[in-house]
Amino acid sequence: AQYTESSFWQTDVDAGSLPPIAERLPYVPLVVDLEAKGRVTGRQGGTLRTLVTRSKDVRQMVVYGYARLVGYDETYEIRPDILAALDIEDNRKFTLRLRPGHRWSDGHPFTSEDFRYWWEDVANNPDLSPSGPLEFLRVDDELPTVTFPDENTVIYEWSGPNPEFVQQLAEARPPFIYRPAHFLKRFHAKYADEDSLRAELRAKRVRSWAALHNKSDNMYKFDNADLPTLQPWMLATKDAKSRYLFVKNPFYHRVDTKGTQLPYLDIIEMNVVSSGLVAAKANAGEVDLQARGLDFKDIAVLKKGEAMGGYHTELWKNGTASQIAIYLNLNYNDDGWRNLMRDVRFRRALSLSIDRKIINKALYFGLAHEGNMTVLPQSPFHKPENLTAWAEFDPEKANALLDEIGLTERNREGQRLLPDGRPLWLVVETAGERQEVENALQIVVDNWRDIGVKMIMRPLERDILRNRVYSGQTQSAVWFGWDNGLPQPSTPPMFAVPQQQEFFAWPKWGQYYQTHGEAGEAPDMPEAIRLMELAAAWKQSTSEAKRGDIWQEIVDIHADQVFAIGLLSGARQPVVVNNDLINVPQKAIWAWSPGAHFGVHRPDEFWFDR
Amino acid sequence: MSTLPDGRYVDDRPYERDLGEEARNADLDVSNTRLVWRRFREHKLGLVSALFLLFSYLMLPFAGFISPYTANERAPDHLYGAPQGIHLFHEGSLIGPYVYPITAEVNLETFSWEYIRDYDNPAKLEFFCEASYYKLAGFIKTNRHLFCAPEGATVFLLGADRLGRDVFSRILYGAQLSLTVGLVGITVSFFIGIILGSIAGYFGGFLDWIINRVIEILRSLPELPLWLALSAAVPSHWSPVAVFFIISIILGILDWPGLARAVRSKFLSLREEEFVRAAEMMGAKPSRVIGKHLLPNFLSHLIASATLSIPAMILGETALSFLGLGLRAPAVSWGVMLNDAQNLASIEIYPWTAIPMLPIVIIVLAFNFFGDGLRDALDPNRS
Amino acid sequence: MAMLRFAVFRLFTMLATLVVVSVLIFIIINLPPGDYLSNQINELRATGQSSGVAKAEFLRQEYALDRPLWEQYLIWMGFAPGPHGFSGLLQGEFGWSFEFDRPVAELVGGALWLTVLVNLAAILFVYMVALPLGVIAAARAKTWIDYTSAFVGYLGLATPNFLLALILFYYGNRYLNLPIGGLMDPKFEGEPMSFEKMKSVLVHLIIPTFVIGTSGAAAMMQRLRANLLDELGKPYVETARAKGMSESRMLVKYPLRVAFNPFVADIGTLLPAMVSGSVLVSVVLGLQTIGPVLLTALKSQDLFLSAFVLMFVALLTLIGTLISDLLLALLDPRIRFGGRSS
Amino acid sequence: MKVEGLTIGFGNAAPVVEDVGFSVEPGETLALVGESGSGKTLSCRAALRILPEVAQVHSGSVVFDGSNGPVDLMGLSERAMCDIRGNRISMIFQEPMRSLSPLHRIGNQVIEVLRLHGTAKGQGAYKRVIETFERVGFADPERIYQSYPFELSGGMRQRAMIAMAVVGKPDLLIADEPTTALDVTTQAQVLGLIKEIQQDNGMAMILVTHDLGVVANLADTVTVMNRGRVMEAGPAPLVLGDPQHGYTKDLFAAAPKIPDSGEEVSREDKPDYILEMRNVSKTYTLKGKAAWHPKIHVQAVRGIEFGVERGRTLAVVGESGSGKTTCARMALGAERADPGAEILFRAKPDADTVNLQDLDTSARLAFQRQAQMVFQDPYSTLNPRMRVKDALCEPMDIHKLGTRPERVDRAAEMLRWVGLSPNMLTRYPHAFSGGQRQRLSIARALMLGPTFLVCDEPTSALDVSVQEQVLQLLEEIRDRLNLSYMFISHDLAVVARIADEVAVMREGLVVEQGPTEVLFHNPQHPYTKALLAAQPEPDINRPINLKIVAQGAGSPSTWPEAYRFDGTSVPPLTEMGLGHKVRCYA
Ligand SMILES: Nc1ncnc2c1ncn2[C@@H]1O[C@H](COP(=O)(O)OP(=O)(O)OP(=O)(O)O)[C@@H](O)[C@H]1O
Ligand SMILES: Nc1ncnc2c1ncn2[C@@H]1O[C@H](COP(=O)(O)OP(=O)(O)OP(=O)(O)O)[C@@H](O)[C@H]1O
Ligand SMILES: [Mg+2]
Ligand SMILES: [Mg+2]
Repeated sequence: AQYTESSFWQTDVDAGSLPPIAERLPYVPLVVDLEAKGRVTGRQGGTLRTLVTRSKDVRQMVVYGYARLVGYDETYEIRPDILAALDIEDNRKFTLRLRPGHRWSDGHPFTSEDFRYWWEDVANNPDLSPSGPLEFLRVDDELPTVTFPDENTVIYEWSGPNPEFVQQLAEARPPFIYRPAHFLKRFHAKYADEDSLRAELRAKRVRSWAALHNKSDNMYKFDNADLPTLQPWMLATKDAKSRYLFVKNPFYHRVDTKGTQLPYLDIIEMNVVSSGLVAAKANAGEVDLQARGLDFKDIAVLKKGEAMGGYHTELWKNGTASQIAIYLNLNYNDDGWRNLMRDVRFRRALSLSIDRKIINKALYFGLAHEGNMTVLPQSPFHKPENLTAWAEFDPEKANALLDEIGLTERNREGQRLLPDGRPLWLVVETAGERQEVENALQIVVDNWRDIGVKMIMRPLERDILRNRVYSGQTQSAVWFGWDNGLPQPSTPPMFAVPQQQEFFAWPKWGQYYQTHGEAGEAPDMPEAIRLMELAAAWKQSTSEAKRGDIWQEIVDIHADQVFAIGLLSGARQPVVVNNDLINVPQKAIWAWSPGAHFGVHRPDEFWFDR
Repeated sequence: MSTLPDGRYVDDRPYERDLGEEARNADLDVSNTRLVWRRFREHKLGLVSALFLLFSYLMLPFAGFISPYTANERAPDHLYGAPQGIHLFHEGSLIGPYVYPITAEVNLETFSWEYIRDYDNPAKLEFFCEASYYKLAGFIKTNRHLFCAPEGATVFLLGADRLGRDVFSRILYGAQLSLTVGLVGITVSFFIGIILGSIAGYFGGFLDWIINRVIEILRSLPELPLWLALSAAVPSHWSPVAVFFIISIILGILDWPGLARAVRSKFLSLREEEFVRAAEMMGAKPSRVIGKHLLPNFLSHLIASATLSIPAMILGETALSFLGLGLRAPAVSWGVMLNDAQNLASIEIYPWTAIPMLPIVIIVLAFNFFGDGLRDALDPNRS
Repeated sequence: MAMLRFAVFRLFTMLATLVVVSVLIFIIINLPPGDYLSNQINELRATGQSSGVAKAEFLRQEYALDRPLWEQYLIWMGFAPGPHGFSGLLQGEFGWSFEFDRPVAELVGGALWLTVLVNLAAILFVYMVALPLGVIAAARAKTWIDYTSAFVGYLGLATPNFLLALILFYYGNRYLNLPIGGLMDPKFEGEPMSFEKMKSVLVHLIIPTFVIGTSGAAAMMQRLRANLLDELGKPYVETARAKGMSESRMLVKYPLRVAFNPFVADIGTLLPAMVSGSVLVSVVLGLQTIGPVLLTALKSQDLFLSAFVLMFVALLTLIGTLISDLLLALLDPRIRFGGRSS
Repeated sequence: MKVEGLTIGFGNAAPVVEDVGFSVEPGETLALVGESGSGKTLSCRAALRILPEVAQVHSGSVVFDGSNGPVDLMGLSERAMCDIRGNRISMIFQEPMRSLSPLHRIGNQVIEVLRLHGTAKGQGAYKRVIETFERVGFADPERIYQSYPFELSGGMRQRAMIAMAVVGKPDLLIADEPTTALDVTTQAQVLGLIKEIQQDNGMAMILVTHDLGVVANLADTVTVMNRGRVMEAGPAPLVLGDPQHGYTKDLFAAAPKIPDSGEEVSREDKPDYILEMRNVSKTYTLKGKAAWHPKIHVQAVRGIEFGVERGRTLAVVGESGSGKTTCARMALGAERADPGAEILFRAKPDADTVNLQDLDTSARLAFQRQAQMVFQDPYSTLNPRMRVKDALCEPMDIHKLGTRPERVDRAAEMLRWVGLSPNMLTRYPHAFSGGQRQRLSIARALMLGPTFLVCDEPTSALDVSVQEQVLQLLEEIRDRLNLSYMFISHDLAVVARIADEVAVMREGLVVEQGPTEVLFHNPQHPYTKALLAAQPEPDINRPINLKIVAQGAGSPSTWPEAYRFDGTSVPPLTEMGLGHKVRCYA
């Protein structure tokens, strides 16, 4: 094939400090057929400006860059990306085939040695990983056998199936199971010579070689400009505080059909601003591509500034299963309350009495989908009836349900009383970061008052909220629904079953599973137990169809049991796009998992038509 | 008058030989308060401010009556409703106070609400009418309002907010909290600050040393993490007002060192004044010296400081809500309202949501001029 | 001599106080449940990013976060050996920021001068505006100038800082082409100081200075005015007039000095305010000062970072009070700090 | 300067100064005398346009004929006024303590006059200030230059004020009771200085004073005021020699004189002291120039030994700055004496003595009930924010005596006693004239009905007729209630009249002490002699004998051998006669 040299690197190539394009690409680069995707083949060049709100968000470039061993495509199928191929046998044996001639961004070859280094010298080094290799590599506490038959092949093998393995590799924040060995070895006690290591320690002001290694080795944090990378853009500024420049990786492995190496954009300029000012800056036309830090409520202002700012505002859909979900803590420390909250009729009644239509109108101009938490329509498991189950506004039915439970006593203010005589005051704790949650809860307060339930809203700091939930001190909490609203049959269902404390309805059950029974409580509700069984079955199963069935049942159980009272889903995420920026999809999903926000839409294919 | 031949001048009015009788008459029995009041009355701006404040406070129990809506009453069809003027004349004829009904529509081009006024159907306001229930003065449940929206229309004098709540009514309800609870903090802080500052300043020496260390430590203590810790510790079922109350007290408790240092340093210098010595030599106890001699000489500063803390206290919650500790719904205060307005859309598209700034400024100015009038009345040099 | 002795004595008490404060600070930042690393691990798990957990656990051991609190304190202060020997504040080791994954010293150092710059500008603004205005308001009490300055001052005071900033940014950008947020044009970051950079910094400082300054200015002005009005009636003012001093000169030399007493007492807060004064404002205005660093550190319980910044602020507070005490004695010769005589 | 038809009022009340006119020619001295509270100070201030804000000038003109021709000061711009004040016309204020800024060093405040008007700069200005300080009788001008007002004695402050006024060599000096706090020798020196300047520069002076002796010695013309009006005006010899107006006559008649001779009073063997001071010293540490400079110590009082007998009056006279006030304050426990001192107080003849140096709270309270003080500087001892009514009632309040109406009644009564109207109860202290404030101070001291009263120059600001009344009052209650006084004064005539025993102080030491008659008619010590000689008499034909004054008032090292102080070695107090002690080598 004939590759064209990028003008950006031309001078370096001419000067001889960089090999010409043909030598930089893998022997078999990943060729992207843009036209086939309905996109336009572009030209190289340009600087894209975007904003983040914290300086540690430079890591977004790993997310947006989305060069993974395997990754999702726009239909949310997993495809090899960095890997030339991935062979899977029974979900047990995974053969990773690298692209021959693939190089790190510093030009050093990317080979199985990099995988070996990570597995043997990082993951299994007690200094660097005190608790051993990552959880997802364990199947029933068994570690894989990892072999490196040749330069371009790596094999992970377990005796049982590990269905999570591939999914994890395609995550927004993937476990990087490879490291630039040539670069890191000089920080590793095993390889480096002691004197130079000591000198290095002093220079970097850290106390142990392990700390030094850890610091240098942040593939995800992306804050070390020296660390070679495989991402489309690499960090080019050192010691920056508020302005980070990323330049294109000259050894990136993707090219378009015309032989132009991706990414098209030469430079990404990322500025750190306070979160309150993102909208103002976007409005003033100071960004080329921006979604982070923009909220639905900013849309009016953004729209207003379009003409002057030279941008347009796309409205993507949010990929979480529910924009706002209320979790009643089934592990709440108070017996009386816990029993009540475990009564599905109570949860249904609360859900039924919420006027979602009004909330939708007030918050999202009626553009979101009203309904309980369930998977999004893009998922194969979506059923419209699951969305509306126990979600239509029906206070009478709700009242009837509550009466049926036996909460018939009321105090003078019309609030129902618990069997033990306490008034039904439901404290809902929130992370206090989102105004829309507060506004929505305002309406819920009124709705619930009509069925004799007094709701008290309590904003907390995010970490504090989490800690309170995990320890069972929180009665109920508001959070997003499942992060992943688009499960496929192969998506591990851990987040939907009582195996994770992060699902605020069952923190203790989750802990129990996560700590292997050391903390928390075993699930003791039939539905929860059923979910556990389903998860186990999913893990054992290898057939796509079987897994699909299992998933469907999980989704249905959730819809029926209302473990999380979802209010709305599919809310719009404003995306500000410069008018000259080509290939940014108009309709898309804004999701962290799966999708890595912009990542699955492949920003390396965006270009400026100027 | 006469000039003697030797160039002398001699007064020729009759001369009586009594000593020092003054011609001026003053009524002796007037109490100090009365005198201060008499002088205060002369400060017109101060007087007006005082009356305004008095009116504002007297109005608080009747906020529900004056406002056409209750604080959290939503008009779901009038989200971000624009302010409605009250008109008297329709097509040239007087038909009494009326409004034009408004319908709000979403404009999906601009993603904002648009208001269509129906100029053909003026809706007359109703007076002493029945609308939603509220508690007059906190305990009498009633549904009488001074005025309410006509059937089928709304009356948003200052517009409505994101959830369709009447800004005007909320300002009135918000005053109930903003004008009262915040002052508790000031009181606490002044109380502690003045007492400890006086003790340190007047006695000096060891007491001063101790109090100063306490001040230093308190001042060095970071407030931010304290708030963070506190927000986790407050029992969940407490009502927002109770939380706010506690917080303003804590704010007060943390706030006193500044004042205490000011009082202390001033007293360190004032206590060397001769009149203080004189009082001591008469046998005056420290409490008396402080209360009667030192404090009055520092009153101007105290009055100014108090006035200045008022906006800080009213707005303190807005800062705290960054930390998840602010006053929150369903409680209404001006700070809460402003907090809702802290975004670009409120400034650019729905500016009326930021209106609560005005009452704050007005109240604070009123306090300022009131304080100034008071200062003036107490100033001996102006008699 | 006595003054010198007093200063030395104060210095010693200051150090003792500092130790007490350090204990309290350590306790307070540990008050909220959890610690940085367990929160971090929770967060990673909650967002399905289990891959970062190993590193967090490594740090926990490295920085002795698995030990009891008092031990952590001693290690942090450098009173007791940590996993890698003595390395605490006393040894000049300021610790590690987990959140930013950098040594605290490095992190704070950079932000510090910007912080000082912003707050210095604000303080200068306050003094340059409030001092003359306060004096004028007192000298011309109850005139339009008095009322106007009070009104403007209170307007600034009564507007929440963030709202004010947003309004100023929005309209400033639209009509005056002022920049939104930040302390300099990003392209100058890391560049050596130059005229252009200076200009950029100055332009960026306008709105923050104004926002931070307004409330301070109003406070100073009104209090100064009140104090001055008190002093103006004193006979020594008349003496000065009788000397033929012009009103303004007289005001500045005599009553102002007396009226300044309460402000000198407050100098103690000036220094720490230079560092932490405008935390929330900086956060909302997106200034790269120490304020946002502190707030994130606190929110994420980034122990060493927040502890160090707080300790630093505490130290400045203590130095500030020390200076203010010394200045007080210089300002007013009658002041003795001793006990009451007789 | 010519003042005409000046009428000043406060608010709507009747004017306090009515149609006053006077004039003074260059090189001349106009003496303004009259009743305390008659508007002298106000008239002077009006001339400089520095009246209190509440005072209104209803009418009148002030024409000043300086070096630039006549100008009407009333119509002048504020700017131009600034040029005139301090430069052309300067003023010495009546109450020096309050009139000096408490926070600035004396030198700074004085040199400013020169700097402001560009009269002199830098070193030259400093020299001139130091020189002026020397001429107003400061022994150690450099120290004064560095001192703060509160570190100086009343007389020293007054001299500082004088220095401030004359250092600029103005065309007109308005001196409002410039020498009330000065002992007669210093007074003579200061008056001499003023005369000198007058001769050199042709300076005119308006001298407000109550001391007719001074008037006689200094004035060319005299204007007598009473109740806001001019009673009589004319050349000094005429007015003094042959007063026409009734008030003037009364006034001159009231002037006290040192009696020519007196009869010896027999003395009891063992004096019954109500207060006895033994070996009392007081050392002050001055705020030095800067923190690192060594501190200056001032021995204000050195080894005082005397007592006040019950029912009698001990007068303390002496040079300004000699430690009288310090002594008085220590006698009341307001100041701690240096260690080793004993200050013994015995409330009743048969009661135990208490040492004031170590009292507990209740004993102190009991003592304070018995002993009161009339302060030298009444203005600063009155809380500016307290009405007179409250200030007067305060002592009773503190000691919980009587009910509120009773207290007010007594306060009104007291005011009447000292010749003030009870109407004034509702006023604030600043709304009084200097003399009125002094009387307030006396009234306050009497409120409790004390048994021991320390009066620190209680009548210095009073015109002679009021002074007469007050002295009568003091004598009367002394005799009636067996009160004991410690009486500090510079006016020897007053002392001669009221005292039973006199102590003469110089440089912290008692130089001579004895019964009044003995001391006044048989003074031994050169300083005492100088004092007596320097006492001005209201008789134009008896000028002060400056030679004796100079000899006695000079530095102690110039005294005759027997009396000479030499550094720290000081002659002992030697008993010369019955109770008559003189500090000399026998
Ligand atoms: N601020 C004021 N308000 C009301 N009355 C005042 C005020 N100041 C002075 N007076 C009154 O004005 C009168 C004249 O006062 P002025 O000070 O001129 O007296 P004076 O002649 O100087 O007396 P003295 O010899 O006692 O100093 C007094 O009766 C005094 O009470
Ligand atoms: N607080 C003080 N600090 C330092 N020195 C002082 C202080 N008070 C008085 N002195 C000094 O003590 C000496 C005696 O002062 P004192 O006031 O007793 O004099 P006095 O005899 O009352 O003089 P006068 O007649 O002028 O009032 C003076 O030299 C004075 O400067
Ligand atoms: Mg006078
Ligand atoms: Mg004295």
